[in-house]
Amino acid sequence: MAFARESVADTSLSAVRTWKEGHPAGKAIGAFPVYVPTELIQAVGALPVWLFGAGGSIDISHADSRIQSFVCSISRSTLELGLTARLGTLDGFVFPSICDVARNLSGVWSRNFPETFVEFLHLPQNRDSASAVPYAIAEYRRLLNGLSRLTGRPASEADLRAAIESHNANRRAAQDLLAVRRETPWLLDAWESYLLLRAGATMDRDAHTQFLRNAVAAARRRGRKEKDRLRVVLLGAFCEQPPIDLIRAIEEAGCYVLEDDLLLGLRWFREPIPADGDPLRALAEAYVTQSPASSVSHYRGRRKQDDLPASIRAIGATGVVFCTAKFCEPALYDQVLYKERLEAAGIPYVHIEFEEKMSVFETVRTQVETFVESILFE
Amino acid sequence: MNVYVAGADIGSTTAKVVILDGEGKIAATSLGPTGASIVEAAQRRFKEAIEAAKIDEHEVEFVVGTGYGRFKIPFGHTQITEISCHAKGAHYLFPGTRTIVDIGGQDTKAIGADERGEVTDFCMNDKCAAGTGRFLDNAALAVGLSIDEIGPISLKAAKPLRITNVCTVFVESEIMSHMARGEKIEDVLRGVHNAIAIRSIALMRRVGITPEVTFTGGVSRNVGMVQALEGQLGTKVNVSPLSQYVGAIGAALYALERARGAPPTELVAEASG
Amino acid sequence: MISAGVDIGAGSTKAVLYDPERGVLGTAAVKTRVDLEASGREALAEAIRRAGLAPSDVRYVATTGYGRYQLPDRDLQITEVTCHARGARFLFPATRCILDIGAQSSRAVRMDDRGHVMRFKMNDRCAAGAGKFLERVARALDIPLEELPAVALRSKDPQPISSICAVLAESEVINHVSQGKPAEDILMGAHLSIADRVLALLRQVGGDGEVTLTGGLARNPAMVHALELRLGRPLNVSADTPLAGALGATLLGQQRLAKRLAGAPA
Amino acid sequence: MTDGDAGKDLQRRLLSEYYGSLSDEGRNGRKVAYMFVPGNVVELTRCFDMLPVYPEINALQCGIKKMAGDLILRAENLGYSSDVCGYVKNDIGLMLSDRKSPFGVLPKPDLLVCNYSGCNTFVKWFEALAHFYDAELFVLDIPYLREREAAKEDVDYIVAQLEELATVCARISGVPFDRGRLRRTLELSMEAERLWVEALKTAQSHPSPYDAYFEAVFYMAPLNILRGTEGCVEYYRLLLEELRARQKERRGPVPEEKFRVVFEGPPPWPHFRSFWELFKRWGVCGVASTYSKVGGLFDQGILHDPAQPLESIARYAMNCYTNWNLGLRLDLLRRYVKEYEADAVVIHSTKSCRSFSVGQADFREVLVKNDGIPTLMVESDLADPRYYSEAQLKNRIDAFFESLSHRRLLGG
Repeated sequence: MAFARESVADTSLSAVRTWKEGHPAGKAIGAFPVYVPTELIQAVGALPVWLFGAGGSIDISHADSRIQSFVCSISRSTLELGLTARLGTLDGFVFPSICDVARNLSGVWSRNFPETFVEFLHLPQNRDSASAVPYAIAEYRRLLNGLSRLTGRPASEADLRAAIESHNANRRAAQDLLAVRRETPWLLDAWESYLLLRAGATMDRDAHTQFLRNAVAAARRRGRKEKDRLRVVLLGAFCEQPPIDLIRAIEEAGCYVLEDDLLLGLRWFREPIPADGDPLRALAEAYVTQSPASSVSHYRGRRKQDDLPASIRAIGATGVVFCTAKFCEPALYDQVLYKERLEAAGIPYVHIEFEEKMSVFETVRTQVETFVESILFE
Repeated sequence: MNVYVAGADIGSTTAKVVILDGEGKIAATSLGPTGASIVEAAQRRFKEAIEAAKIDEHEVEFVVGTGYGRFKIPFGHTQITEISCHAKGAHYLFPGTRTIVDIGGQDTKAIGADERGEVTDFCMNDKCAAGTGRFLDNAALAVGLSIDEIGPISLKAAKPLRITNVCTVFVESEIMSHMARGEKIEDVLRGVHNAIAIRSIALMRRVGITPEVTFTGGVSRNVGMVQALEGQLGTKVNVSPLSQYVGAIGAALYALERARGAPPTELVAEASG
Repeated sequence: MISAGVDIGAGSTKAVLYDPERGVLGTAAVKTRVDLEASGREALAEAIRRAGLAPSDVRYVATTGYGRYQLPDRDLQITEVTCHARGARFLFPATRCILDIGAQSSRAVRMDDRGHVMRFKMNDRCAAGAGKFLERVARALDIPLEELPAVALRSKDPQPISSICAVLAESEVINHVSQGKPAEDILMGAHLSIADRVLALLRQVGGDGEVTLTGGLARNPAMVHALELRLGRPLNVSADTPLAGALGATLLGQQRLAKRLAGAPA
Repeated sequence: MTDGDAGKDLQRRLLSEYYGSLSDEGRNGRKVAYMFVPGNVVELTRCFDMLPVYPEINALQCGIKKMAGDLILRAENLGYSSDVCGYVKNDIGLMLSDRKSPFGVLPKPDLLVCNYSGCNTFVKWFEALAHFYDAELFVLDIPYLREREAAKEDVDYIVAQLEELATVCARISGVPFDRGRLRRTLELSMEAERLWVEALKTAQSHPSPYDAYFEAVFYMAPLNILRGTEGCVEYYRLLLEELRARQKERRGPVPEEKFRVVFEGPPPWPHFRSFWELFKRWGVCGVASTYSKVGGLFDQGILHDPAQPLESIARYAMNCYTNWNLGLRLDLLRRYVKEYEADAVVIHSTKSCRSFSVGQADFREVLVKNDGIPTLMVESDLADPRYYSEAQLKNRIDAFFESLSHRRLLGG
C-alpha cells in the first residue's frame, strides 16, 4: 500500500524515468482520461501513462494565462504540469473525446508544445450506426500509424494480440479486486482499492497485474470485522479524481462503497476482448458494443438512466452518492437524469461537489453523515 | 504664474488626490477611506490637498479623475481609466518600469508599459478571482487582526500552508477551517499571501513579465505581500511609500499634459453620470 | 429518563435537557472557545445546574454541530442537519422544510411527516458565505452590525445584486456604492440576494409546505422579511430556533435511549 | 429613406410565417425535427416535409426578450447545476413551462436529430430532451476537424449515417426519400450561401456598411432557420442590395468608424443592447466575427453542392466554426484581421459555452505577443443574465480603447 500511495503522490512521474532506464529506446505516451485504447501504445513498445492531473499538490500560475478559471481542475493542473516541464519524460499525448474542455485542451496543448506528438482521438458517439465499427477501426489505425512513426517500431498483429491479452489480464485482476470490495467490503476500503488501481497509471501493464493479484490475495486474508455501515454506489468521478481523503471521509461517515466509476478508463470492459481475429476490429467492436454506461460516450440502444435502479439493487446497495467535480458538465447533466430515475425507484441519493485540489472535507463529511443518518435512523 | 494640476483616484476602498506643480513635482498628496459617499470623499481629499499645497482652488488649472468612482467627481474636468494612470504614475516613480501589478479593492490589474510609461498591454482578473484587495481586509477580519498587522505577522511563518483556491470567498472558509484545526495564524496568513501572489503573477504572465516590475496600489504597503510576490517571482519588485498614490499621480500627469495643450484621447464625460 | 443534547457550533455552544414526561428541563448557551471539548462540558454543566439536577441524572448524551466529535463521553454524535430538522419539528409540529442560514454555509432540508430527513441540499461553493457577506456589505457602507436590519428595512427600492456568485455580489455592492445608491437599498438588495440563493436550495429539495428558519440569520428581521417577500408566504421563526440543534440532539437521544432500554439492538 | 427596411420587413414576415408553421394548425400533420444550428441537415429533413425547430434559436430569443432568467431558474430547481450551459437550462425551462416561447407554443419533437458538431454539450442536451419527452433520438456523429481538409473516413462515416437518418425520417414521416427534391433544396441553400458570402465581404470597405458582429447575428437568422427555401434566397438578395447601397453612400452603423474590430465568441444575449452600447460609444464597428460562422464557414469556400448531395452536407457539417480545432480557429482570426483591415480583436468569453471559450486565452497570448494585434478579453455569459456585470465590462472596454486611441495619438 505504501508503494501505491507514493507513486500516486509523485507528480514528476519518476516511475516513468525508471521504466525508461530499463527500456533505453522506450517512449512514454500520456493518455488523458477517460478511455483510451492503451493496447495500441503498448503494441508499439511504448509505455502508456494515465494522466490524472496534479491533485492539490501544485499551484496553478502558468495555466491561467492559457485557460479560463470556470473549467475543471484536472484540465488546469494537467496544463500546469506541462507548462512547468514536469511531464518532460512523456514523448507524446493522446486526448480522447470526453467533453469540449478536453477536446479544446488538445488544441491548446499542440499550440504550446509544437514538437510533441499530440493526437485527438474521436471515439464514435453514434454507436448504433453500422458505420461506427469501420470508423473506429480507421481512427485506431490512424493513431497506431502515428505511434509507430514516433517509436520507429511498427506494431505487428502479434504485438497487438499480446497487448490485448495483457490488458485483458489487467482488467480481470482489477475486476477481482473490486469483487472483494463488492462482496466483502469490510476487507478492502474504497480508498485502498483506488490507490492500488491508480498505481497502475505509471506502471507496465503486466507488472501492475501481478501487483493487483498480490493485493487481492492479501485483502482476502485480512481478519477485519464487518461494521454497521450503509452500502452505497459512488457515481460521477470518472475523469477528475477526488482527493484520497475525500473517499476516506465518505467511508468514515458510515458508508461501504460497493461500486464506483473512479478510474473508469482502466477497467472499461467487463468481458475480455477476443485476441484471435483482427486485433483492431476486436478493439473497435469492443468499444462500440461493450462500453459501459458513462457520461463521456452516448449510450447504445437503451437509455443508461433506465438501467441504473436495477443495477444498484443487483449488488445490494441501498443508496447512491453522486460525487461530481466542480464545473464538470457531462457529470452534472447525467446526474439530473439519474436522480429522476432513482426518485421514481425510491432509492435515496446525496450529491456532493469536489475539486481535486480540495483540502477541507468538513462539509462533505457532514453531508454524507446526514445521508447515512437519514437512512439508518428509521 | 505657477500652474497647478490635480489627479483624483477614487478607488472602491480609498480615495487619493495628488497636486503637481508646473514642472511635474509633487506639491501635495491626501488620502482617506472612500466610505459610502464618493462625492464627499473626493471633495474632502481635494480640500485637504489644496490646503497642504498652500494654494487656492482656482489655481488648479486641470483635474483628471480616475478609479471606480471617476464619473462622480464633481470638480473633475475629465476621466481616464486607472490602467493608463497606473502606467504613467509607475513610470514617474520608477522610469525602468515595464510591468505593473496593482492589487485593487475591486480588480487586480497587470499592465505592460513602454519606456515612456504608455500602456502596451493590460489584463484584469477574471470573475472567479475578483475582489483580491478587499479579500485581504476580510482575511484580517477573519483572524481578528488589522490590515496593517497581517503582513508583518505572515513573515514569521515557519511552515506556510498551501491555500489553493481561486475564489476569494471560498478561501475565507478555508481559513476558518485551518484556524479551527489549530494551525498557527502566521502559517495561515503566509498561505493567504502566497495564494494572492501566485494568482497575481499568473495575471502578469498574460501581459508578460519584463523587469522592472513595479507594485502599485494600497496593498503594496503590506510587506508580507511584497515578500510573497518577490518570493514567487524570484526577482525584486519596486515599491515606494508613494506607491499608493500611483493612480492619482498618473492622473495628475495627464492633467499636466492637457494643461500644456495635449488633445483629449478619452471619452467625453459620461452623460448619465 | 433524562437525555442531553449538546450543540457545539462554530459561534456558540448550546445544551438542552429533556424528559419525555416533564419536557425540557433546562437549557444553556456559552460562547464557543478554541477548546471545543471544554465548551461542550461547560454548556452541559450549566444546563444541569439550571435544571437543578446532578450530572448522574443524565442517562444519554448526544452531541451535534461543528465540534460533535470533541466530547469524549458522548453516547452518539449526530449531524446538525438531522438535529435541526428534529428540533424544528418539536418547535413547529406541522413544519415540512427547514432553511438554515449560517455565517459560512446555508442549507435546505425536507422532512416527511414524522420529522425524518428525506432530502437536503447545501449551497455550492460559488454561493457560499451568507452571514459573512452581510457583515462585509455593512462594513463597505459604514453601518454598525447591530443596525443592519433596521437600515435594510427602510429600503424603498432594493438594488439588484447577483445571487449566483458571492464574489460577483460583493463587486456589485461596491459598484452600487460608487454610483451613490442609498445604503438601505443596497443593504436590502444584499439580503434579497441571499434569500434568492437559499430559496433556490429550498426549491431543489421540494419547498412546498410550512418552512421553519433556523441558524444565525434567523434573528435578523430584515432577512426574515426578504425571505417572506421572495417566498410569498410566512416562515416559522422563534427565539428558540438557535436551540433547535441541541433540542433535536436530545430528542433523538431519547429515541436511541428508549431503544436501548427496550433491549433492541443499538 | 429605405435604409434596410425592405430586408427587415421580409425577415419579419419570413420568421412569423416560420413560427406560424409550427403551430398546431400550421403544421397540419407534418412531423417536427429538433436540430442544432451548427452542422444541421435541414436540406435532408425538408425532403420528408419535416419542420425544423432549433432549441438554440429559442434560447437566444428568450435571452433577448428577457425571459431567460426565470426559465434557467426553473431548470435549476429541477436540479441542473449553476455550472452548466445556460442555453440548455433555458430550453429545459421552456419544456417545464409547456414550451411557451416568445413566438407562441412550440411543438413537441417527433425526432431529435443531434447533429453533434463542435459541441459535446449538444449530446447531453438531446439526451435530456429524449428523457423528458420520451422522444426518438438520432445522434449524427460529426468528427472533430483536425486537418484543414476533412479526412475521407470522416466524410464516409457521416454519409453512411445520413443514409440511415433518411430511412428513420421516411419511417417517421411516411414520405419516401426523393433524392431529386434533395438536390433542388441544396441548390436553394447554395444560392443563399453565395449571396450571404458576398454580403459579408462588403465589410471590407471603409467604413463597413454594417456591423459584422452586432448586426450580422440578425442578418444570419434566415440562413440558420430557413436555409433551403425560396424566401431565404430572396432575403439575401435584398440584403446584398441594401449593403451595396450603403457602401456607395459610405454609411455605416456608427456615425464615425474609429476602430475596426474582429469579434470572437457569442454575444451576451440577455444584455445585447447594453453590451453593443459599450462599444458604439468608442466608434467601434465589427468588421468580422467568428460567431456568425457557427452556422457554417461559407466564406471559407464550403457551400452545399447539389452535384454531391450527401458529401457536401457531410463536409458542411464538419466545417462549422466550433468544430474547427484551435489551430484552424486561430489562423481564421488572423486572416480576418488582415482581410478586413481590423485594428484589434475583442474576445467575449462566455462561461456557458466552453467549446467557444476554452483556448481563447491562448489565442490572446498569440495575437498579442506574436502578432502584435491589440486584443481585449472580457467575460460574461451568452444566456444567463446573472453573469453580466456592466461596471466591470465598461472599465475594461474603456481602458482598452483609451490606450488604443492614446497610442494612435502618439503614432505608436
